[in-house]
Amino acid sequence: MSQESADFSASRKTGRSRVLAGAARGWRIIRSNHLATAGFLIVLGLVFVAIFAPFLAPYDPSAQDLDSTLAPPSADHPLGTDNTGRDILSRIIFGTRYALAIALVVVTLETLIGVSLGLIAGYYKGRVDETVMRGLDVLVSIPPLLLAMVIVTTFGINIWNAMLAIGIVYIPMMSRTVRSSALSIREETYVQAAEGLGYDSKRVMLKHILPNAVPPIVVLGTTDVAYALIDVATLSFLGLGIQPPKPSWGAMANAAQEYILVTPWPIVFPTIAIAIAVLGFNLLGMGLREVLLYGGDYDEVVE
Amino acid sequence: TGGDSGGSESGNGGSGDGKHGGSMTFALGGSPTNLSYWQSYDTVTNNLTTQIWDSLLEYSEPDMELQPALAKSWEATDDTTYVYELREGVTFHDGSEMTADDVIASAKLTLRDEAKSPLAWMFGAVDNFEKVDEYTVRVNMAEPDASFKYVPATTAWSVAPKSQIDEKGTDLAQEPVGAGPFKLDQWKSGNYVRITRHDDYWDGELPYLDEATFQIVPNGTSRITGMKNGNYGGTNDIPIDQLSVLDQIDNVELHTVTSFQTSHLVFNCMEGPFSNTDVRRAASYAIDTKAITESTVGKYGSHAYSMLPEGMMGHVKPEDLEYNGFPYDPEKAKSMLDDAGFTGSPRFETTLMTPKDTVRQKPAIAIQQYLSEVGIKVNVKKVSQSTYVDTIWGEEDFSKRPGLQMTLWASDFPSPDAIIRPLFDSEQLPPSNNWFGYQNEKVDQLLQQFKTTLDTEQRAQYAKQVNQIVVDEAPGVWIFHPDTTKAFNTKFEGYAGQIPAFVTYFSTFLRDMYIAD
Amino acid sequence: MVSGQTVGYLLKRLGFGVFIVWAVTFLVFALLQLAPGSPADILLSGGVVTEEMRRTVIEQYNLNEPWYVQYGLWLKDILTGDLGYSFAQQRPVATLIADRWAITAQIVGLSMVLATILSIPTGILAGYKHGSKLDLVLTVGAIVGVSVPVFVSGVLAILVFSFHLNVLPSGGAGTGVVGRLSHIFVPSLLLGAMIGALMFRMMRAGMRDVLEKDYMETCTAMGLPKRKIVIKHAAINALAPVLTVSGLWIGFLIVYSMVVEYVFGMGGLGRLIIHAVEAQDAPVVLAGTIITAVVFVVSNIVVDVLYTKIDPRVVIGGQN
Amino acid sequence: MTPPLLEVDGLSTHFKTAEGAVKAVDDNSLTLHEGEVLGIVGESGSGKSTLLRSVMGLVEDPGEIVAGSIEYRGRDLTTMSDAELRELRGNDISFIFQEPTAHLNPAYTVGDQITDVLQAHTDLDSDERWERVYDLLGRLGIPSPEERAESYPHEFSGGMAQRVCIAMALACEPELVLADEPTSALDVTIQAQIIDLLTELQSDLGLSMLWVTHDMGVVAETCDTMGVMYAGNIVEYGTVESVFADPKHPYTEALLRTVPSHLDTAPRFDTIEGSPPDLQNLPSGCVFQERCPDAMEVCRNERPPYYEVGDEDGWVSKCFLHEGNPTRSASPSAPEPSAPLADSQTDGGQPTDREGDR
Amino acid sequence: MTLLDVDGLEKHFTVDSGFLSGLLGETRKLKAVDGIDFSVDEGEAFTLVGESGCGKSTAVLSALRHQHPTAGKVRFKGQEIEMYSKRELRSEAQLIYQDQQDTLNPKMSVGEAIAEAIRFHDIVPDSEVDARVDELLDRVGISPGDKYQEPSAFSGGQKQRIAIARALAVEPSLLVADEPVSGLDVSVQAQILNRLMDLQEEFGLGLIYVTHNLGIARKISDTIGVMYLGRIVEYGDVDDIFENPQHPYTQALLSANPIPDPSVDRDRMVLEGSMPDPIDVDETGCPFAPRCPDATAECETADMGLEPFEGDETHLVDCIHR
Ligand SMILES: Nc1ncnc2c1ncn2[C@@H]1O[C@H](COP(=O)(O)OP(=O)(O)OP(=O)(O)O)[C@@H](O)[C@H]1O
Ligand SMILES: Nc1ncnc2c1ncn2[C@@H]1O[C@H](COP(=O)(O)OP(=O)(O)OP(=O)(O)O)[C@@H](O)[C@H]1O
Ligand SMILES: [Mg+2]
Ligand SMILES: [Mg+2]
Repeated sequence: MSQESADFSASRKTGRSRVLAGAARGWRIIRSNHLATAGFLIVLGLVFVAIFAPFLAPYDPSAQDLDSTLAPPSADHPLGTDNTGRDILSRIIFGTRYALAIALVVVTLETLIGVSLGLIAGYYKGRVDETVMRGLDVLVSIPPLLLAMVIVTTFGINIWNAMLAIGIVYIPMMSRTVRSSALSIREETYVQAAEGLGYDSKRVMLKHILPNAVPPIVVLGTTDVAYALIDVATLSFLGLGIQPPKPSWGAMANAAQEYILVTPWPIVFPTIAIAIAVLGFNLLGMGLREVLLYGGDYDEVVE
Repeated sequence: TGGDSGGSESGNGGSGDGKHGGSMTFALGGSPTNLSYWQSYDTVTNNLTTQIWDSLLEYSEPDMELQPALAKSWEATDDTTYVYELREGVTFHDGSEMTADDVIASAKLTLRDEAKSPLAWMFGAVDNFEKVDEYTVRVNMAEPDASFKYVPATTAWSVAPKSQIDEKGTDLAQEPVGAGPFKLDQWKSGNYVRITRHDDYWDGELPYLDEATFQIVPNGTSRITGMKNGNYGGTNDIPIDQLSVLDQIDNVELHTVTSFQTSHLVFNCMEGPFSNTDVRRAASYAIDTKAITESTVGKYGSHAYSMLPEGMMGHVKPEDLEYNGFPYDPEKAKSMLDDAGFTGSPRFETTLMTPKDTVRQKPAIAIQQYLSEVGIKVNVKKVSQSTYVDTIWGEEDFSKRPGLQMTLWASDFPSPDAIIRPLFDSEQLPPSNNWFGYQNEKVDQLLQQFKTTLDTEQRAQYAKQVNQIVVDEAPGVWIFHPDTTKAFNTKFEGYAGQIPAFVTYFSTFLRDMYIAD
Repeated sequence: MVSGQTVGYLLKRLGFGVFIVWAVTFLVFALLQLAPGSPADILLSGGVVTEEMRRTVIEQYNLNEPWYVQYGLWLKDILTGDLGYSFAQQRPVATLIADRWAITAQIVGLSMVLATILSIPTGILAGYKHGSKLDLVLTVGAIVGVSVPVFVSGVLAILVFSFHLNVLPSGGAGTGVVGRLSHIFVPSLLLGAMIGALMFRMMRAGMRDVLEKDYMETCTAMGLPKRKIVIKHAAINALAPVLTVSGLWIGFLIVYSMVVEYVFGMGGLGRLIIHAVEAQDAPVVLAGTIITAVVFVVSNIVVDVLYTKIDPRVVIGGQN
Repeated sequence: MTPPLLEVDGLSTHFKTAEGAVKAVDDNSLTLHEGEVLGIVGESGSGKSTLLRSVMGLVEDPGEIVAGSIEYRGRDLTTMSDAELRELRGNDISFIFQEPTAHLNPAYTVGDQITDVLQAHTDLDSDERWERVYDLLGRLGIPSPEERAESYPHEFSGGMAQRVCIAMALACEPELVLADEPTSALDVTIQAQIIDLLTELQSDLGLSMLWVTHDMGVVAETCDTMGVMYAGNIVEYGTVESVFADPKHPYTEALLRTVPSHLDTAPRFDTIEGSPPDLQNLPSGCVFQERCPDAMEVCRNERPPYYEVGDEDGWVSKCFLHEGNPTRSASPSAPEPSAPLADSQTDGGQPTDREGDR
Repeated sequence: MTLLDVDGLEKHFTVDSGFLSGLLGETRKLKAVDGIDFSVDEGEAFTLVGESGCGKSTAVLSALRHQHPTAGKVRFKGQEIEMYSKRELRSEAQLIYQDQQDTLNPKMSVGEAIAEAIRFHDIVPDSEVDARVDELLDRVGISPGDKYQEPSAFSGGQKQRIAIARALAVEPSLLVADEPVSGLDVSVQAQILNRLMDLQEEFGLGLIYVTHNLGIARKISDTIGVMYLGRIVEYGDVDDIFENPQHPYTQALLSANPIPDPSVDRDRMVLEGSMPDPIDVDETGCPFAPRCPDATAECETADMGLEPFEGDETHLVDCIHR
């Protein structure tokens, strides 16, 4: 018993130090590329804003002031107000939360489902691979946004369905990437060696293939978040995504196009926010691609 | 065509009075689904269909009097009989001449099942149509219906040649053949509909324009931009927030007029907290409808005290009412809610369903805010038009309906018939239009009298009484009557101004328009 | 090269393409069946509905059958060339599509052309000179390019170029060659820039990979002129990965052209599909997805065939 | 004696990395006469390819020639412009690479690729170019050259692809051929074919060759002179016969011992203990000192110069064991810049200050 | 005692040859291994030599059930190999691969890699694993202190030694080394091969060594099989075969091998062409006949098979002219 618990704490400690080492390594990777650093700082900024939104926002994002609607930027409302007099800055600040929620959902779905499917297909090859890939081919043959639109209308237009739909449509790309990595990694000698040691397939997949397929996953995951942000915004813009009065950027832009000729600010600022967030993830993804896929020890190239 | 400006003077004018000739590009806010008269029931389609189809009667502008069109005279011989004398020598687009058979066949087409006409109900009280002679049609009613007199002026009873009806049936919706001032030339669905002058129009001089193109431009900003740049000769359905922009453009004249539409909040009067009249009244006090009106429609609409706008019989003012039309008073609202036993925090939670357009959505969001200030938590549920339609008409179980819904109701006639009768009669619960679930025997009784009485003075009395009772019992919160708007390039003249609009009737505005020198 | 093997391969691809298209329709059909609201009510929306009317409609559209029977019937119609009848628009789907496909095809085509013109030369340049200032400028430009959603750039373009400057048509698709071009040029440019940014990134990455290849060294060692090395030997090989995904982009372009059509108010397929999705107008949505799937499948086959021209190692039907 | 065709003097090529410079080639000199085959042997990573690439100007970022000169017929290649180099490459000097298939562009037929070279360097018109291609391929033993010229690289086996590469290299009748392990990727039976082919062509055309390999057997069978490379340094240089018969550098000696031969019946493998030094942190003295059985104190501190060894002209060894023998001409960047060139040549001894060390 | 006995092993790959021919049922067979026999005794070293693509790797991989053979019997320690579970078999017979660069998972420290193998096969109690890892590393000449490093920190030779340590960690009775040193420098090769020979002797392992390097084959093996196109064409005692090769292919192979001695002047026997693709091989006759300098008309139709050379049961040749 004591032996066990000692082991446990030891492994926990190494676990933590490994996390720290991993973080340090991650930071080193990011630091080594300007694009990645810029992107990472933007993303970090978004996280900060999202967490501290209530403290940063000068107003309640849904508080309306029907006396000062469509106000231009001023000292009171640094980014102006919308057509019900809500403070645009505050709404943009709270909108960060939606952007990050989208990022989270997409990443979660991609990794949980996309990576597993890709890993299984790439590992087992043959018929399993065929089946999984043909299934994904079907999904891929419907353009992502269209599929998302159908899913959303089917299950109801709301924020969760919009995010889930976008998450789902990004799964095939991730699976394909992971699969092609897995296919090549499984032919690597070290995987052959692991098989040669008699290891079971779960161990081989999780301990020997997956860790080596991480770089393309990270890169693709990051850039996919960027595209997902655009897609959700577009969906919202078409009125099929996140719905007003939720302060999501796309929904704000959607609402604002109705009075863009009166004042352009309510559409300009949220879209700048979208562009910055997308830019952040894109830069991070591109930077990581440079380091993880071209630089250092990695010479695999995935697009 | 289209080209740089919304119109061009092509000069092959008819009678040399300088008014004839030229064309107009009209920017339409949405795609017409079809060009039938029997299904024309929306603000997009009717703009177009009224150019192609003519009805027996029409309204004079702007005083809303019924006046002859395809019928040269009409008469209510008794409570249940209407006789229409048809104009002779009216030529359809296919060259045939109009007779009583055509007129009867046209009404019957609206009544066919496969026509799926949303207007069929207008003939609800009709027993039969009778051909008296080639140019006389008699309508025999099963029961008196005071509002029937308006029906021949609506698109429910536009006239098509019987031969076409027999041959094509509802396919006429795709290839309309009417007696209107313009006939269909080309229809590129989703893009444009082009109509050309009907040379044998019954009113010899008219129409002036040779051709008009209805360009489908769903984006309001683009429509305004096109107006500014002179790409379009006219447009409608301007987003409320941007009306002021259009108003300020030099070469554009904006026509606005109070409409017979009412934006209102519907309480679920049968289930949940709002089945309590006091809670409804409290909520009515909690909402500053004047502020919402101001911020939503501004000067392009008017504040509503009831479903009936000023100028319509039965209209009420605060001073006519027990509760003075619920002026904004959140404190009073709170104490009333306390009294009703809703004291928690939040006091209760409910759902507000709304479609997506600004006119309904913006008030919905404001209402959410106002109600939260008195402790009622409102979840705004924005739904697609189809879900909306599904719920408001389809859901008959009130316990499954949302507590609140935003609705914009428009009258089909310049009388309260198409408002108070369908909305507040306890017989009219969903799938009909009483989505309030409002039931009041006194009201039912008054409505019956209102329907069957033909005397206008009397009817006005009944209408006002109903309205007073209803408003005080607050089955809904009445917010505003939005104006309807049309804008034209200043070089087009002859637009007679608009009468307060209701859905089934838009004048064939193009008929009288011409290009100024 | 056009051997029995090639024909066989094409048959196989086509067979698989048919399967894909079928599966797509099945999936979409199933999804639409799951959607709330019965098609009958959607059909009848907007007025007072009698039970009798409801029944008529239900019978007319076989709505009382179980969904798989409906699907079967629908499939049968499709196979006989009947795309069905639009619930919401009350017109045959085929007519709707016939009226609109050209605009979408033109936007997609023009944006593909513009994207290619914008991205391939710059991608070659940036990849060849990677790490240089020029590369950085182009790369950052491309990232910014993909970071601005096309609906935003569209709306802003209308605001600035149409409303304030009056140099652009404000909406509609225009008629005649010149009119059409003047209407679709800017929308296609925006769309093309977005796709072009993606293509640029791939082209650049492709160039970088190719430049690392051993045969590039052969070119230098044999003293070939620089232009020949870059264009003949490097760019062609770098184009291969771009080409493989260009099939994907066609689908991407079709949907994003929806957004563009929506913003610029053009009545193409895209807007038709968006409205149909909103209205749950199943026949139109299905037809729309079939079209995109068919275009997708066909363009991917074309891409595969083209690919063998670039990379002769890939023999059609061969084991590689 | 004819003036040398290629004269490399004090060549150093380093790769700049974050952790410091990788001294892949460090102060090497060699001379190649017309019609001669010079073999460079050495283990993996010893800098053979880098040396060869430096001659051709193919060293790429982060690599850089940091010192020395490479004279081809008296013209210094290191200072030539790109355009001038392009004239020479493929025309006067050609290259044959180790992996033939990877060095052919998969997108074009081999004929196309060979005509590209001809187009770049000759005035032949298209027909003449193709004639020449058929002729070349035929001479290199490729059956039905007209057909094979239309084939793509992947349709060739390794041996055949290498013939194509050789054809490309010889297309413009170069004087000097640089061959970087042209047979190492091939099977023994194929390797034998290619070796025979190259040897034959070399003597037929009077080619001069710089032949890099790690296979002592190949050197023994093909080359006239040889250089033995270790950790960026050519540690011994001389005629093949002499070096094999009596290696003068401990590394050469050890290397010859360790090469397993199928004729060798000893039960165990001979080894050199230890491993080659890290090119980023070369020891201060002799690069082989850590593994050298004869290492002396001086080896730890000083980089040895080339000592002339044996009776033969030009046989040199970078080893202090031959201290006292005359040193060979040092290059401008030789380890002892202070030592005057004339000095070391005339008095033949090691520089004086080293003596003081002892 | 015989450790591994391979009898009539065949491994054919089916090559996809396009859709139409697939429809017509025309699948093409690639005979990577076409009926070979060999056996390895405890403590014996057996080498397979031959050119690239002749089927060496496939032969050992399918013998040990890393791939499924098409036909043939394999007995391990006297028992049908099918009787062993995957785990049992893998702990009895271990493979060392050619590519030292990639033989270890780059994301796992080398100590962990070895420990994983020990734990998975339950070689020692968990508490002794660490000590065992250290011991093994020490045996192959790697400092146990380096066990926390990831593989990238080691040179090729070191990685190959670590791979050997890991293979030995499961205490196998048979070691299969598939060109384990071909990418390494000669001096490093020699170090590893010496160590391998020592360990083999010490543990009394059976060793199957796969190489195309005749020099290594000569030293490391007791018996040797020369493969050509999926068949063993000559089989026997290593010295016997090297000094007295009988099959023309063996002779050519030995002759093609360059001799690091410029003073040896010899007439090389250079074969024409290259080994054909195993897909295109004729069903009958001697597969080497098209390249064979001694080929006669008979060779194209003869029944082939390993026969004792001049009655010597330890030297088998597959050539009708011997
Ligand atoms: N781009 C580079 N960056 C850093 N170091 C390099 C680079 N290219 C080569 N090197 C280093 O230079 C040294 C010499 O490499 P080179 O390829 O010349 O060796 P070689 O003798 O040809 O070896 P091999 O027999 O393996 O071909 C090696 O240690 C190598 O790691
Ligand atoms: N999985 C496979 N599918 C199809 N063919 C295969 C497969 N594995 C091997 N082959 C073919 O079988 C033949 C023998 O291959 P094998 O790898 O056994 O040769 P080898 O003698 O080990 O060669 P090398 O020395 O290059 O390792 C080759 O022609 C190869 O192409
Ligand atoms: Mg090399
Ligand atoms: Mg092998």
